Amino acid sequence: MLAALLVLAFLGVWQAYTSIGGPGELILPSPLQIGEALIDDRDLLWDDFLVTATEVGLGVLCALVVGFVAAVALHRSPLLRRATYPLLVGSQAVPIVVLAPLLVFWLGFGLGPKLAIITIICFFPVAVTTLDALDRTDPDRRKLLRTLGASPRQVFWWAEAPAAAPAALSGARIAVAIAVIGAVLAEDSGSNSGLGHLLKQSNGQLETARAWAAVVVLAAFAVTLFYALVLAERRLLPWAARPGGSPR
Amino acid sequence: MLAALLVLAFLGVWQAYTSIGGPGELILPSPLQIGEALIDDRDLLWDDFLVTATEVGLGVLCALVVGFVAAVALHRSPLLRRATYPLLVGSQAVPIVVLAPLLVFWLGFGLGPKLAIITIICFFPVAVTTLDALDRTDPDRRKLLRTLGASPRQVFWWAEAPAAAPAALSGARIAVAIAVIGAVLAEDSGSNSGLGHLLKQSNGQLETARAWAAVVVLAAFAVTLFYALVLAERRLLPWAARPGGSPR
Amino acid sequence: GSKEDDIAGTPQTQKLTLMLDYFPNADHAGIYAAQASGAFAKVGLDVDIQTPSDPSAPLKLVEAGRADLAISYEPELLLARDKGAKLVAVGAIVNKPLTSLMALGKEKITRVEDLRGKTVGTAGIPYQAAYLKTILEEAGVPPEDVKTVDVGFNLVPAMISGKVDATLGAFWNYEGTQLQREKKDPDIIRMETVGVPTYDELVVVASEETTKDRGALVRRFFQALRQGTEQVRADPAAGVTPLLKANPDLDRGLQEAVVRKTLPVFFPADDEDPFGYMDPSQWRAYGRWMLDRGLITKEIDPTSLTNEFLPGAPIGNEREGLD
Amino acid sequence: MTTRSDAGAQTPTATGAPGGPGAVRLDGVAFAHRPRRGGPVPAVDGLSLHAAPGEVVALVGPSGCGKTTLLELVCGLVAPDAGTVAADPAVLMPQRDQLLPWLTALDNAALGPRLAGVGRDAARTAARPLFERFGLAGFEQARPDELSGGMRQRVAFLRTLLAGRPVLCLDEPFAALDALTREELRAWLAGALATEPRTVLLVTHDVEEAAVLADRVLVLSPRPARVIAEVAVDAPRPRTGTDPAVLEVRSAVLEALR
Amino acid sequence: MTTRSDAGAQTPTATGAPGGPGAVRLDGVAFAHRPRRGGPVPAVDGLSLHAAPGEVVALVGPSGCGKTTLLELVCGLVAPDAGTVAADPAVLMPQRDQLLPWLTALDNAALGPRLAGVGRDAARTAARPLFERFGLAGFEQARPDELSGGMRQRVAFLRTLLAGRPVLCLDEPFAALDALTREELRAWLAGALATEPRTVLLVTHDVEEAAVLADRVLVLSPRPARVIAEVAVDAPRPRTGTDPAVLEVRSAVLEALR
Ligand SMILES: Nc1ncnc2c1ncn2[C@@H]1O[C@H](COP(=O)(O)OP(=O)(O)OP(=O)(O)O)[C@@H](O)[C@H]1O
Ligand SMILES: Nc1ncnc2c1ncn2[C@@H]1O[C@H](COP(=O)(O)OP(=O)(O)OP(=O)(O)O)[C@@H](O)[C@H]1O
Ligand SMILES: [Mg+2]
Ligand SMILES: [Mg+2]
Repeated sequence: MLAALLVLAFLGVWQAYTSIGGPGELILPSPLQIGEALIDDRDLLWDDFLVTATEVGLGVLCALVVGFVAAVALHRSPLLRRATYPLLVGSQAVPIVVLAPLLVFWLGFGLGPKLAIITIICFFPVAVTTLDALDRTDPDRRKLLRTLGASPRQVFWWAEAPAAAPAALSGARIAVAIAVIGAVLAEDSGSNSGLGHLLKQSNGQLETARAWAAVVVLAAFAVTLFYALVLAERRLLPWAARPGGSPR
Repeated sequence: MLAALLVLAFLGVWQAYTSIGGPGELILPSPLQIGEALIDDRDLLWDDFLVTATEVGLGVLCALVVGFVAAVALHRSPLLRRATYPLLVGSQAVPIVVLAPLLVFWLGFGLGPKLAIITIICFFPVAVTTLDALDRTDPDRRKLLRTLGASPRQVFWWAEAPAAAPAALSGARIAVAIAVIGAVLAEDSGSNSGLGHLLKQSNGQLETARAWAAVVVLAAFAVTLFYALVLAERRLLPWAARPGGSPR
Repeated sequence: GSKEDDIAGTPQTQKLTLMLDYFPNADHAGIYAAQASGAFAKVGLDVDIQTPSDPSAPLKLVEAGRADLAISYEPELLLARDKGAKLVAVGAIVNKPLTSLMALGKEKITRVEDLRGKTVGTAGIPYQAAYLKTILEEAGVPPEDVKTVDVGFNLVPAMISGKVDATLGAFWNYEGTQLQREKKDPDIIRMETVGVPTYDELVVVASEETTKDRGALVRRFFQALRQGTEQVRADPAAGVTPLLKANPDLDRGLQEAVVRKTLPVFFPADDEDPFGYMDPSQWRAYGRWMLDRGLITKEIDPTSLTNEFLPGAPIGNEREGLD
Repeated sequence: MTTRSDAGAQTPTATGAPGGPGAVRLDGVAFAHRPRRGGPVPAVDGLSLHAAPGEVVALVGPSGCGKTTLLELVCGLVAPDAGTVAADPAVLMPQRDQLLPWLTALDNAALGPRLAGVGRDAARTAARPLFERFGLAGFEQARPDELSGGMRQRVAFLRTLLAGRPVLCLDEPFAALDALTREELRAWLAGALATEPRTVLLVTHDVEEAAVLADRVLVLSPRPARVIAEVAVDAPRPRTGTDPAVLEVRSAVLEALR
Repeated sequence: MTTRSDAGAQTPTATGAPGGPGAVRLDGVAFAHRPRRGGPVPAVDGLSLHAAPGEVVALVGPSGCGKTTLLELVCGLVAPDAGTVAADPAVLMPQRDQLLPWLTALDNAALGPRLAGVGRDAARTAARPLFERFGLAGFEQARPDELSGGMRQRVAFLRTLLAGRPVLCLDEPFAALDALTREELRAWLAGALATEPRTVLLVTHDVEEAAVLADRVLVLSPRPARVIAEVAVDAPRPRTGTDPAVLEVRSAVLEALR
């Protein structure tokens, strides 16, 4: 309740700021103008949302798989870690502008390069948090499982993976939140639809209210994905849930 | 040693790929061409690097502070969490294109908007990992400290903060790795120097090898920052270091 | 170029990937009109229109063979050729510079001289920085009297927020129309009027290989594109409809206004010239300017452009070569 | 003395008890754990316990009967579902030592003074002699995971003593120690309490230990815990396990437990 | 039987001992911990220990002398710096229970069979009767942090028994249990070993417990651990704490410890 009031207050201040000066609606529309755009352009937003949602959904899946697999591989093999971890870190410094033509060359103009871009952007938080958590596994726990007859694979599944799961899910939540912006960047090239495309077109046409409406949809989508993972965590890792049960 | 060989093999494959076909040097130069550009343009790269390094350094500092403070605040106040956490998540979905004009309006063309962009991009992993780790503090530890007479603030500094520190540093390492690309995005507007600016210019002039040389410098910088934090963690949190001591 | 094929005996449909220079907009109205009216299909082309990640990507992807044709800019093409790219301009779709110096009415910048002591926003493109220098020199304004700042693609917002007094890089047909519609009363100075040699802002680019082996493809493309562009000229309102249909996020009012304004430069100034005609002597002059400014390293090559695939153009380049 | 009744907030305890610092008073207290699945688990029910300042009360009872829960109630870490809890500031020595992994053994022991505002060096100086007294010399700089089980327990014991609170809640303080070390620590504790009395609630499975150290031994029922017998130990101190009075108390308690 | 000598890899143990499954043989073993700061801490030095299959050997010694380290050597979790360790597959019951927080109490107990490839339901079915036998009925679905200290220890004990390995290394298995429960479990263990013999290395601080359960009691020196006395227990089973032979062993061991 109080939380809703705080959010309303935030919107109120914004509205007031735009009406008494502010940078003008071409740069920052008021919440009411954005709301209007949301309603007027709902068909357009919905169609583009479906496109972007598909990209994000598939991209996040790829990113999670790549992130987890990378973390496990680097955790298992110190050699691999020394050789490839710096490259993975470095991959985060490669801007889309130099990457995009290469991806188009390799993967064509379809969904391929978009998924690749989302994956490159999103796998990293998952890989880092998961790897760190795997490294932090209590060595005594590993020892215990070995005396109980566990193979290295079993040690992983019974002790290391569950212990690393909460941190991995922190990484996954970061990933889903930034996947949306990843899709926007990915739609820079080779797309004729999607919220990112809409956003840039609207921005280019000074339809700023519509651009912000697209931002609102994107943000709502990111928040939804984020909290969906919070809920999933409660179900998947009941033992890790805080007794207080306060939402993350 | 073996790791160095693996990296060399990677470069070798790349070199071979570019010489027997590949997408052409306008899209993907060979390692040798990039190396040449690194040497030929070293003065240019160095000057621009200094600019970008300043932005990244200050931006990362801001991001770390904002991320930690946000995590602590949301951890302390469930009300604040309900009201603002979704907004923080949503902030990750706001693309630079709509943000940049606003930041320029507020902060002009100087360092201000660049720090703001880097902060917005980088605070998030820090905030999420730190908040999650704070939430996961063992309640028994909290209880113990209270019976020892600790105030809530002392419980935080003596029990919660150290317990959350390793996860927070995971987040910080993600943050420094992506700060570099944040600077590149930030230099898209309102800058006349910096590696991002150089990269954009070189790319626009089809000086692809120089653009990739800038990418190499950026990546090396990201990797350096990342491993600097790994070393810092060993010093700051000796109790959290793995006995094996394998590099993270 | 190969001359064996002609359009009359239309063979089976061929796929053609066309990369735009930027997001779809009014400059591309003729392309979408050709697409929608079936002009491309009639010449046996199945055109796949793609947008690039940044304006340099189309040339790279044509060079790499991932796109058959790309829309680019004359200066960009000359830069690419200077870098050794085997690319050729095969026709213009806008025959004049669009890049302009622009300022909001309230800034009272109507002449280049008015820039003295002002801040100019640029898109961070080196040859446009050279434009600014050229026009300032031409007007006798010392370049150090003008502050420049690279605002990326935020030219219009930078003006609106009052952080720059003028910009160099916005298109008179697009941003100019936009600002007029927003009642910002822009003052626009076109480059070719203040000392920059004229050039073809938007050109269609193909690889040398394509011009050698698949000239018919290009020829058919231009034939259809002329039909599409003529439909737009005949009825601009109806002409932009296909563009809007394909890109529902575009605003009809704005795009139609832009198209009306751009119509004159969609066609060569001289009616004698075929659609898409590029004037080699103008190219030569512009190339020399680029060389003088240190933007390129050598005189441009006559094979940088060819008009041989244009509708109504004689086969071959003999009409008026560069030399 | 702070009073907490049902539905009271889980505030830390405060000082200032009538009748001297160290009084503990539980009246008709009930508490049930609420596990994540399944119904509530009543751990304490209708339990009353009064300890005068300076008194040593031993609590014995079957495993899982609610002893740890009882100490948490006394320390104000959980609020009772019914009844009232009034206790002076109490420090808990938990069953699992709960040493902080980021502090050295010495700093763990000196935690109480540090939290009370004593400077780092002063706190360490205060802890060091006891460290040696307890056979931990040479391990001041060791991290908790570099200590043996019994060493950890001794550090935790030290931390509890140094916290300087009027009430000590000791949850099996000597369970991980060998017979000799245990006896030594017991003797030390008895001596320390003689010179500087504190109220002690001692949970132990070692009935002999209870008889040697306590003024009174309370026998608790199986879950939920209630006091089912109270045995006073009327023997002069220092006592040993072979004193007749101690043996007598021992058999009385064992009898009550059965 | 797997042999590990100095600098040997820390491989898990393997089966196939000459002389029946369950033999343990340590000869002149030395091991020093290497803490993060400071020099090495010798925990075991020149220690030899032979246990025949089916034998129950109790280990007593002062806190911190190296008992836990010794069990880790036997289980192959650390490699000796010198000497040889040869032991059949041994399962460890650690001093701190190490229950897995993501498994229920029942699943923790049934972990050994699960790891050996037994299906979930079959493993649970195998564990359930013992669960009840050990007074844990009703807590099958509880998570470890919802159990009392003694309940956790019982679950860990159960997990160790169910692992089905020829050698059991028990590190203070009953330290957190009250006298009655402890006696019950002891009796149960003695009975179980009688019907199905296993080699047991029992670390305990309770000398009586050592005397009641073991065939032999080894007394270890203070750190670094060496065997300083060996007391054989020649009394028929079942024994109780008041058997004269047990009392005799008890005082002999206490004497050796002093
Ligand atoms: N956090 C919890 N959630 C749910 N149930 C709990 C929790 N803590 C304890 N219990 C239950 O409460 C009962 C009493 O636990 P408590 O720890 O007080 O026992 P105890 O007397 O200390 O036992 P022990 O001697 O074995 O340590 C037990 O049945 C236990 O399962
Ligand atoms: N991981 C470690 N790093 C460094 N030193 C250690 C480590 N583990 C144990 N030690 C040291 O080795 C010695 C023996 O430890 P160990 O745990 O084997 O003793 P213990 O006989 O089991 O004692 P207790 O009865 O108190 O459990 C101790 O002095 C301890 O400080
Ligand atoms: Mg307890
Ligand atoms: Mg031990």
